[in-house]
Amino acid sequence: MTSSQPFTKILIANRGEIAIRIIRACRELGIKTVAVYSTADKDSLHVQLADEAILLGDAAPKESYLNVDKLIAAATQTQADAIHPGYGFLSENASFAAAVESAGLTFIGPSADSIRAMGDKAESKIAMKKAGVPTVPGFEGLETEEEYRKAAKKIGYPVLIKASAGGGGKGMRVVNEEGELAEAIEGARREALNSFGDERLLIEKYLADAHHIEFQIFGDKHGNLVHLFERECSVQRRHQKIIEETPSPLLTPELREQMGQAAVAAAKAVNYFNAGTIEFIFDPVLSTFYFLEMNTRLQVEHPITELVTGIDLVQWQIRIAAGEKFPFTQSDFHQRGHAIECRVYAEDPSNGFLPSTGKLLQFIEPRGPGVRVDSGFVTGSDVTHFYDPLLAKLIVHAEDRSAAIQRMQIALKEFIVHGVVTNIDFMQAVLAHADFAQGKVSTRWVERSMESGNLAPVQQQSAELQNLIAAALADVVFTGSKSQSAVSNETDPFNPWKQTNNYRN
Amino acid sequence: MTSSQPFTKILIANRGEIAIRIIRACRELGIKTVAVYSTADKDSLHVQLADEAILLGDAAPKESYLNVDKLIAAATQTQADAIHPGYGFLSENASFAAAVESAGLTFIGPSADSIRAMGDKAESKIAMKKAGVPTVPGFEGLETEEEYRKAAKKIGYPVLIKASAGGGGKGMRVVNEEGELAEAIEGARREALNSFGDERLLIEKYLADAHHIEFQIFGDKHGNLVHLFERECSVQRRHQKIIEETPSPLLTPELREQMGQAAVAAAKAVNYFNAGTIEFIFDPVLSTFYFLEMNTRLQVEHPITELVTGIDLVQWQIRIAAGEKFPFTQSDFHQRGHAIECRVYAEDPSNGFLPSTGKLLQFIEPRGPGVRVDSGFVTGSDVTHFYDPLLAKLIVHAEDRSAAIQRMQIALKEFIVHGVVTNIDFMQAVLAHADFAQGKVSTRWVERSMESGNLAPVQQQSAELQNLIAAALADVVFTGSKSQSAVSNETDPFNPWKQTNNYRN
Amino acid sequence: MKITFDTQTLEINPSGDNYVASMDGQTVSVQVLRADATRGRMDLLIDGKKVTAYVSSDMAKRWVTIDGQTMMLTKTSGAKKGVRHDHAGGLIAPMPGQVRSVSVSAGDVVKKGQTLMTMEAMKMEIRIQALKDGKVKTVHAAQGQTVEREQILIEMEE
Amino acid sequence: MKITFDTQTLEINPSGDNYVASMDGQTVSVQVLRADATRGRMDLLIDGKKVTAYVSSDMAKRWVTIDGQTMMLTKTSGAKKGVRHDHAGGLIAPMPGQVRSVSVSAGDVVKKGQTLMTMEAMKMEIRIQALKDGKVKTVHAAQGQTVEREQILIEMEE
Repeated sequence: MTSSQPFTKILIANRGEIAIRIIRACRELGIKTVAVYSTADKDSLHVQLADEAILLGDAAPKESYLNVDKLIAAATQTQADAIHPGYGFLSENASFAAAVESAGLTFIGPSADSIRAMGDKAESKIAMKKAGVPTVPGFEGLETEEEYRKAAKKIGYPVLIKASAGGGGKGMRVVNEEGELAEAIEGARREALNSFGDERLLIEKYLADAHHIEFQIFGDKHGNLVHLFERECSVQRRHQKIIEETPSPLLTPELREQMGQAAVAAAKAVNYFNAGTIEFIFDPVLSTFYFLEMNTRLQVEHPITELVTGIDLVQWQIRIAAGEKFPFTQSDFHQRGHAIECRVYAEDPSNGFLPSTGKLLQFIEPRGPGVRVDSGFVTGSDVTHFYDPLLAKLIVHAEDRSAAIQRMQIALKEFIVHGVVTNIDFMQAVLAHADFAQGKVSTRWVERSMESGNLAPVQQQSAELQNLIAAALADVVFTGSKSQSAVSNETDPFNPWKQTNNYRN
Repeated sequence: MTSSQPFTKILIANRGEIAIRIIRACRELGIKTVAVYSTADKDSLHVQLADEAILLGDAAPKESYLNVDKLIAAATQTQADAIHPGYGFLSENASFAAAVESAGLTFIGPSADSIRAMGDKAESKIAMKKAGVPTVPGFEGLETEEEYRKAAKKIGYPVLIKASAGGGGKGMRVVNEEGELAEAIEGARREALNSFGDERLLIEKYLADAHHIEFQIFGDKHGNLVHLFERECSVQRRHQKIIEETPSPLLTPELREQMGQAAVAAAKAVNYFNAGTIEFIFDPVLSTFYFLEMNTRLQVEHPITELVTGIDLVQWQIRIAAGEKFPFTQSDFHQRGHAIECRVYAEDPSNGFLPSTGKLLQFIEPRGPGVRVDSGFVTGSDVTHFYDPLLAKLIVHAEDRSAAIQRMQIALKEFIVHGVVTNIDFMQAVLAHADFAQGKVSTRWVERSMESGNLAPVQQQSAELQNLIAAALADVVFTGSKSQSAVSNETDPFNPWKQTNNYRN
Repeated sequence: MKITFDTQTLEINPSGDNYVASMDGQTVSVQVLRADATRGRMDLLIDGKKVTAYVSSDMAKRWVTIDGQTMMLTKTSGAKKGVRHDHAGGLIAPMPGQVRSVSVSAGDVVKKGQTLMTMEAMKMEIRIQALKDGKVKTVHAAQGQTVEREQILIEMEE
Repeated sequence: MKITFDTQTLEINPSGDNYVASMDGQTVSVQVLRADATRGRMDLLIDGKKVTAYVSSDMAKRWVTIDGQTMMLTKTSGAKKGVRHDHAGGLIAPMPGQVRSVSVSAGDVVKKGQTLMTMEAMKMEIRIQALKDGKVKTVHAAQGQTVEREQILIEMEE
């Protein structure tokens, strides 16, 4: 590693754990950091850890983290020479990338052109077909209902109608038979127009029991581009990932090689540089895979790739953005061991995974060999409703898959979060499930398991009495202590209590 | 990895960070743990984390952690089926290993015979010569002064006289010329007799500017034995390691191969199984290496080997002890990246590295990708004078040596220890030194650098005023808060203060 | 001391240095091995078995974690009077968040399934829909307002 | 307020919401950005530059860490009167620990370099040796006794 300093100062246009992750990378590279924040985040951890911090505005994202003008003004004012967008917010916004470069700053990510090329589902699919990357059988650019009807027949039901400009499940309809087609097209068009101002749709084969397998790719500005293997991201709820792992238990070395080559071809087709991810739909029955979309940014789940490949993706993002050459070739990379990430969300599995907010009364992160926690919170932090519910990413690395699962189960047990409801118990249930052990979890598994009651709680019979004893004794034992001071203000601390429904119960 | 459970319950005959490290390994293997403790340790972390805890006796080690009978009684009483000795205490005591096995329990370590064979410096050296392992030129079993004189001449001055039964620098003398020889033999004999009840000595070439490079070896009870590469442990004070790293910046692939083979031969010569370490003296000028001794136990610095090889040594120790076959061969292992360990000691570099004790007012461990902390303390813990001064092992893993050094420097900055004086500042000075960057640190480097004033403090000019402002404002800002409550009891909090000498100043 | 818990009652009494706890005729001995208020952590010996509990509390809730399982106890007497935790008379917020839009006013006649209000929290949008045909009695939350979980948003006429 | 520090004096005065600090004619503005008492952590803006400080204290000492550098301030008025922090009149403990053996009694005549006492701490043994020829006046520590750093162990006659 050269010790020359790629930049003097970087502004981080993000918040929470990813802002902190980037600050750490900068610090190790000897680069100063500028945090930005909204009024809701004025004492949050990323503000504390950065060398400087600039208030952008009100809590609403469009007043702060989504405000291009304010971000660029903050960078100019602090004399930053580059902006790292993190993930989410403006990270996949081609206009932002262009505006950053126009302001004479470096955007730490791909070119605006690459972002744009991959931003449209229909156009990127056409580009991928041209590059020889397998795509889900289907058609783009259709207009009349008759055209759709013919296309669907050719593809075979069920089919999926989705918005060309779409994302996040909006403007998407599954059609099981011809009778549903007309209404689905109508509904998807309306939603697409409302959400994206663009009513174009595409139609493709619907794969019900598919897995989500993505490939990390990484390239420099000199034409070097490699893949860094796969991540299996099939444990999802509401199209949001919960648990990711690598290697995927489904891939053979041959498939991995094929998919890796397809990922590299996909990225090269749009002249990609910096970190990116090619998402594939994988059909475990036929062992076929199709390009789904490309995320033109760092991914939430990048740490599992870092652990099995041994490279620091965020540091390399920064160095590549500064024009450095990526010194590795494909054959330098090997997967070692097995890594899993669990996303600890402030959400209530027993309440439809809806958000939970509040002050963190306790936030004790697990530790130990092979355990990494990327988080943006400490005891006393407020979890507000303004931003996403991710409290922490709990990541483990171990010799093999079963050792990694065991390590994760212990680490989840040691993760203490009081003050908001989390999905920790829920993830324990997933990890303990036979389907997970066998690598059989497809993207709709959580939904179906919740419906069928197939997800058994991981609970001890004696837990209830023990919990009550502990709650009661805490009042006695901790009385007068600071962290429990609220208790002593109560005239009637013991009577009566009700166990609030939780996932377990 | 098989998921069969090697043991049901393990007693850990140790304390501090290593007891906790072993508890974590057991937990992941589904094994219950029994902690043992002395009265001084009744609320320490290893007692809190184990499933059961047995009080052994008073703080003095011979009443507690060194008491074989009490340990075996505790194991029997709790129905443990194995004992892990950790390092230090009874870990290299052949009689203890034998007593454990006699009690029908499994000793998690090598056989008593292997421990015994490697316990005597003269005898093990003879065994090594026989096995074709290079040893420092010298002689064993001499008696008369005349014999020593002839031997010294043959070897060439300076020579080293050391106790055959020795360890820890006791009964050891460097002899620079023939005139000093007689007195050195006399003194070494007396010290050896006093310390070990055994006056036998050996004489060998003294290597002044040598490096300490050791090889991790690991074997099962079925004759499989591999090495897991080297650790460079030359940063020492008073023959105690401070900073270790792997790979060694000095070794070429050829030398690594030769030394690894010698390490395997050395271990095989005593029918070794479980984890062990072959220590070599390495002469960087001639690129020659000599067997120094074998540590027949887990080493303090084992984590750096875990990080570069990707295997969990403690879990394998347990599985091997239960009779499992080690499934890997030499060609399965590769070094990936670079790992460094810094030992955070409660000792004062400005006071001759003498111990410092007290209550930990703050103990904030650093975090982040690639940072691992193995520690046995939390804020509020007492650091007593009874046991060794190791507070924590700070371990980093990064892509290459310079990235690892940078990561360690940042992590040391983030390690906050208040209440006892530590060597953190001192280690910063070592890491920042050009000699360390160039891999030129030999075992006598610290001593010589301290004498010559060559170790420059890593300090900012403005630090003094900033420190004073912070100290003063803390009294105002934190007044009335729990953690600073002592302050408010003082009638005269500000006047006058004296900066206590520290390493920096 | 006694704790009423849903329909059960837990009784804990000192016994020497230790405690005796009983519920549903089951009696166990409890010893506090150590307690660390800063971390809200207690090591207990319950019926001879070591149990580590983390306990936190604010005014109305206790959070207890034992062996990785977290239980939340809500103080029923601490809840506001008159706020019913069901959908009987009106529509409540299913999550904490912010009211994004309000489509109805008092007196409006609405149809089952009609969207009356939208809420947003943590990048998620939720529609508050009429449970049955009826007439809006009162709208309790305005656009931009922050609401708590289970807060009443809209009351319907009976 | 004023803090006397060795020979220098630091003066800190409120100035609006902020503070002004001066020492040796150097004056800087200080703003407290945030303070977390639990972690003993403060973010300060000193002369426009952000400085993070960790501060802890017991009765007699302040520990301050800024940018990885830890400084310990000892309250001189808090130190016991009569305990001189040097070797002038006697022999002091170079480290905290336990007295392992005592080889002399009051009145014994000793030679320079003679071992008078051995101490042990953290597996380390230290010999307390006579600094010059002389006569033992008082022995202040007995075998097995725990001593603090800089505690007087043996006084010699002048």
